[in-house]
Amino acid sequence: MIVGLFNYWIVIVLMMAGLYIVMSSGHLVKKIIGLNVFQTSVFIFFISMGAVDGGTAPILKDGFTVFSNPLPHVLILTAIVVGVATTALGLAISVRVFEAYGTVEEDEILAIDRDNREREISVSTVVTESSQNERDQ
Amino acid sequence: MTDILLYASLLVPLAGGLLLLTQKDSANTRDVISIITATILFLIILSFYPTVLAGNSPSITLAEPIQGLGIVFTIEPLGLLFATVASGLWILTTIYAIGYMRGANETNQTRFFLCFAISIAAAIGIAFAGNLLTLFMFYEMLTIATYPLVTHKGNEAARQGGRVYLGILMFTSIGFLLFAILWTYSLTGTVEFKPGGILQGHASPTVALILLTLFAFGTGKAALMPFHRWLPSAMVAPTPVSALLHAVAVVKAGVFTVLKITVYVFGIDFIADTGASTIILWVAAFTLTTASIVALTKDNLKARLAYSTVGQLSYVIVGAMLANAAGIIGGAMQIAMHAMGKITLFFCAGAIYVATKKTEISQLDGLGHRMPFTFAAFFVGSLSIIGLPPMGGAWSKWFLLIGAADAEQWILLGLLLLSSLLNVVYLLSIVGRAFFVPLPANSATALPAGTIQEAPLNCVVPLCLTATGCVVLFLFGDALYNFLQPILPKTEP
Amino acid sequence: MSQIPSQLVEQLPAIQLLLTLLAAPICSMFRNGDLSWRIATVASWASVACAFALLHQVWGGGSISYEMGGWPPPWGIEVVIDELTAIVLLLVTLFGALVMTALRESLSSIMRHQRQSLYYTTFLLCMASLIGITITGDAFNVFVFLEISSLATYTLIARGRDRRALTAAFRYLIMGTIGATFILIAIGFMYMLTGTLNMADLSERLPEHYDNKVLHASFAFFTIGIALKVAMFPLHYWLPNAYTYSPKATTAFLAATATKVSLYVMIRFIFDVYGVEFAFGQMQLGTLLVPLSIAGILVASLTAVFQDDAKRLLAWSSVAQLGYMALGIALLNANGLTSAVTHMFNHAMMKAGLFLALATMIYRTQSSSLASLSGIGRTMPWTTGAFAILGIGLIGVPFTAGFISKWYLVSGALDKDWLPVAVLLIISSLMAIAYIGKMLDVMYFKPAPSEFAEIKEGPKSMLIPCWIFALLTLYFGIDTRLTAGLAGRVASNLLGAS
Amino acid sequence: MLVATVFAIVKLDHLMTAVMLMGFFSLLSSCIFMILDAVDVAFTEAAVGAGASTIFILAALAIVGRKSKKKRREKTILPLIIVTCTGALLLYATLDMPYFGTPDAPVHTHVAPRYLLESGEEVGPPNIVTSVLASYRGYDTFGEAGVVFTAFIGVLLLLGAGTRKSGLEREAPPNVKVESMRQKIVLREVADLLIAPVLVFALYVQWHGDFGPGGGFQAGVIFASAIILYALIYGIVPAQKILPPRKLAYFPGIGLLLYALVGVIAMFKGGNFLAYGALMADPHDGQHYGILAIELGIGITVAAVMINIFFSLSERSL
Repeated sequence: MIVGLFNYWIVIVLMMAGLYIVMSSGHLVKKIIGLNVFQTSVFIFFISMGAVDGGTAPILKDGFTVFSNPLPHVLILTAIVVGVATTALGLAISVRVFEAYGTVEEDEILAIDRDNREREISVSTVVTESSQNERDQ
Repeated sequence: MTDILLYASLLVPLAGGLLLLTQKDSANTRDVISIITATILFLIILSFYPTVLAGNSPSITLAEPIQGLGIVFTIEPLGLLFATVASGLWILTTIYAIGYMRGANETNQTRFFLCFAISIAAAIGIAFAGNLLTLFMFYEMLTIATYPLVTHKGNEAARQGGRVYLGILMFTSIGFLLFAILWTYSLTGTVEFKPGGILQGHASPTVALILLTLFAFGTGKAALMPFHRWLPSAMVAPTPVSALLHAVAVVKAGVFTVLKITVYVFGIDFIADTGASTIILWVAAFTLTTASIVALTKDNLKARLAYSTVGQLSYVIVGAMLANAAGIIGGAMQIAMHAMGKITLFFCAGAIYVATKKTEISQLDGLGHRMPFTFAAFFVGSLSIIGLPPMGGAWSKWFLLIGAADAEQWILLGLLLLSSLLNVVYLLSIVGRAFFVPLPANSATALPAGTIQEAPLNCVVPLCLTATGCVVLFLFGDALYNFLQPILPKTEP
Repeated sequence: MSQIPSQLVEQLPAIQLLLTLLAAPICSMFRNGDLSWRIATVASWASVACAFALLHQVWGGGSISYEMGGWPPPWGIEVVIDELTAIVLLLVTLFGALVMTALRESLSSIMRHQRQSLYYTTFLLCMASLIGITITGDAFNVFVFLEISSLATYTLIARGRDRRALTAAFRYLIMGTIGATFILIAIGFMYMLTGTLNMADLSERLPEHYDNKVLHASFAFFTIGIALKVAMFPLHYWLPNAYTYSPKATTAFLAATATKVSLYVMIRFIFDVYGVEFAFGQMQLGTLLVPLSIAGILVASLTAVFQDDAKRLLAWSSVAQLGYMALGIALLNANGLTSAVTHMFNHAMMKAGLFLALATMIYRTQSSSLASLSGIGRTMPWTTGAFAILGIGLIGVPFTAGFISKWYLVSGALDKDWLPVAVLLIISSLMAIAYIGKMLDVMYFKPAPSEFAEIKEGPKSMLIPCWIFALLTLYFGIDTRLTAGLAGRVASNLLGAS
Repeated sequence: MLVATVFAIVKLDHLMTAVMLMGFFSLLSSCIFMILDAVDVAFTEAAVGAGASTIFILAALAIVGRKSKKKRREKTILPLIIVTCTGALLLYATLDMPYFGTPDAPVHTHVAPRYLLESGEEVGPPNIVTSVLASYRGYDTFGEAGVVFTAFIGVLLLLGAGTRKSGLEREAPPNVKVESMRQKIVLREVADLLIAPVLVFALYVQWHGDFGPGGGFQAGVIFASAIILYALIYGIVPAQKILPPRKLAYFPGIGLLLYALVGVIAMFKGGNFLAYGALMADPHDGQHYGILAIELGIGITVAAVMINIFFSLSERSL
């Protein structure tokens, strides 16, 4: 049993470590790193599922009859690309966050927002067009 | 033919209302349209009488928003009576309102008449509703359509009044009425109005007690204490609106709903057997006594009339809760009689306001000579409300007393009599002031004695007509009794 | 129907998706925002027509299956359309198209032309992916399209004017990705047990594994993952900020479609893949869902009452309304499910309308705080009129669509003899009166702030969609064959399948 | 080893190293994929996970700074609880899992056999992964191209490569990374040597996907990494001169359209969407050319998207 499931257990440890980074880290980029680790571990899990003892890569060639399962491979190919797409977008957003706030630490951002809200209430000014709009012009 | 007319009865006021919108800029055309629409509607309603007198109750289904539950309209005597009252008084109110609104230079008159028309449509919908769902839908429509009317003046007071108005009516209707309807639905699988009721055999006495209580309180428009607050708050509205609220549509819709639920959902036998009505009966009795006492303390004329309405409505509820033939007949009659009487009183109050800008009772001293027609009508209306012959109100009070006696509710009988006595005091004292206390000497507007300074003709004529109506209803009391007989289970084989 | 080549009819499911998905890259290539907008609008309305055609085909029962790539399932990917799918499709396309129509005016003030065309592209991609999620019959394919829609949504939100939009988007991105990965794990577990990804095939093969721990874990992961996406209480954390800061009319689209489609996925998986018996019998989903959804309804409604920003208020109301739908599912009887599906449609319609009307107001006032909206009933009577009708619908007043769904929901609770639940629902309706009433009160009765005293009525291209939403709300309050009628059939199908 | 790497990431506050370790982690996992016979996946993971992702994150870090603050205490407890619960749930699940590598697990007995046994006949390419990817589950792959495209539009909308005039016209201000690399002659020489073969290799991977591991995604990423390498060493401005972002922005759309077009043509020819068999008289040829065409579409999309995203991110740091 230990041998049979060992692979999965390792994957679980990896997954959880990734998830932990996402949740505990205050740094937005580090969160993304965590997300990456988390997803990659899930990929390993999928691929483990498709492996067959004594199998070979699923490329048809004379002399091979036992192949590992190609379907998980396909799924994971897709998932990897999805992952990198998410990473890219997440980074883009964090870059914008940095430009808007001057920091990418979650608690600092929250503090800035809180300050702003208090100021807003006291002055009750109408929100002006944000910096983004100016950038666009 | 009846089907088409039935549709027409709902569509005419709506179409009239829309037509009004197109005539925004020409006040005269607009007002003529209002009157014509009202008259057509009244004629349509009248045309149903032969059918209903012949014992038929035509029914149509408009749509089926919930599976197995349609928007159904059925004409039966009780509803027809209510519809007649609402549509008949609409004509008079319209005429009166035109005079009043112009006299008082109100703004947004088109919106006013539009909402008025929608309210009437909703009232007709309530009157002809064939099941609880339909009734509830039009009930809410009425609430919402009257809201802009209540807040018509748009100032802070109007807003406050409107908030209370909408708050209480919505709270009770969604909180209690809808809940009760749904409960009924899940108990019986239907919400149709059936002679003899639908709950028989589906609900234990306790459940019936709770349900009836929910229904009665849920009908916030019936103004049972403690949910009567909206009625005095809504007094901020122009007088024609008060007339609409108190006589034509809103409160009448409320008590009508209670009456209809009692008769067609519970069935009076069922109520009598289970004693489900006990709580509400006493709440109503309490309301009618307390309201009369409160009315006494009010100096503002409209506020006094408002509390009077609260009290008078409870007569209807008492009638319904007595759950015997005389009680139901009395309650139903009270709807018509009170409508006629109260509308007279409100027309008078409005006329006084338009002519002299006076709103407090203590300012009315001696005005009786200056506005003889108005105060004569006020006197007639008061008598009718009190229930003295030869006014229509006498009949309903009479039947209610018989009902109470039949049910052997002697305390109740006493309360009813006591309340009538209070009515005498708080209504006739106004007339007394107007006629017998001389005009205050320091009055700035003092005119030579004997000068007549009435409100515009548009205002005076309707109130004279309704006053006459009070008398006429007395003469037709018997006919009304016969007309209402079919709703009672006893005549059903 | 017979004039149309039968081939075209057969290809409808693919066309449905391609219309919007292909319009997206085309749009991205134009730097002229107006031109892109025209293309996008045409594509989305064509998509509506397509959705209607599909609805027509499956009306009254029956389903269409379309094999992508010509490979039969479970080897290839299958697209399945039945009545539930069709109604969700209609929801996405119709409301999407309406918002799209209004979008140009809404954006013109805040974005340059070229940016606009990219924005339309994102919008189209979002719409296309939601369509993709809806029609697919393959579990993994759901994940792929879910990701497209998520990425598009993050982008849409991040483009908000306020910089807090960025943090809202980022938070949503993290939560959303975790949710999606959880779903992926769940799908992986299912695949592990059965060796298939096709939903129909899965539902046949899963019952024999009902006692398998892998399936239990799969179900748990799926539930958490999808609950994140649906923003089901208490995993709704991302929603209020995301809705509040996303730009203008976009909120209308997101509120109408994104969470609804996730909810649809939830219904599909719970009823059609895992099976009712497993989900509710063995996994006791009901005992979890009922208290949570009720708590969600009450807490969110209460929070909404105390908001002083109109957008945020409506966002919290969305959380509450999602609770209604979840409760409808958890009731697990015909009335409850009917209510869930009906409310899915009705709420999408009403909330989209409300947000759109609000966007029209913000178009003039530049702020969504209640203070700056005061007195707007006089300066923008038409917009506020539509807003009022939709708001009344949200409360659940008769003659509006909201009433219908609420009626079914309370009936469903009473059918189960859950009297306290029914009472709580009624109480939450009263809260709805409170928060909608609060807004209408401000809009109609507070004096307008001096700087907005002279603002004009909103532009027609925004006003007309608003009124279409309002009139539809009234229409579906009376004629409910399309909503509740169909939902009733769907409900009995779903329950019958167990 | 994987585990050690991950824990290092958890502990590390210095982000630069964390990123490097993440790249290392990806590389390690791609080795594992290799061991598990998933060559295509290994290839992609190496290119995407270890390559593209890492570079993106580095580029972003160049903007936002490299230090992560010390975490506060209360933030660690809740995540730990959640993580433990999730982990426990997963462990619980593993108890009933088929053992690793068992050939008779349901995974291997239900759907997969048809791919293994008949794809050679039905679709053609010896690489079964390609057959499944491009044909059986071509619709998924289409969606995947959509994901990439969406990310591209998103990044473009948020950061806007080439929409700022500065990108081309402004003199590059001193940037530590770029500057230092430009001066390192060895690096430069190596890079010069590398770029051309990498480009060629990308093309090879693109066309060879039918037979060996590879295909559009991998080729696209590799192609992109060659350009990115160039940009890293010579600076972004010269790179953008070669590939103006304004023009480049068209390519993702073109790639996606190409993919869809293949599907649509199939529809006109009477097949279903993406049914390549219908493209030509002989279904075999149809499959063959169909797959080639869509792989090309993917390649174009992926390459253009990756380059664009990199430009967008690094442009911001200028």
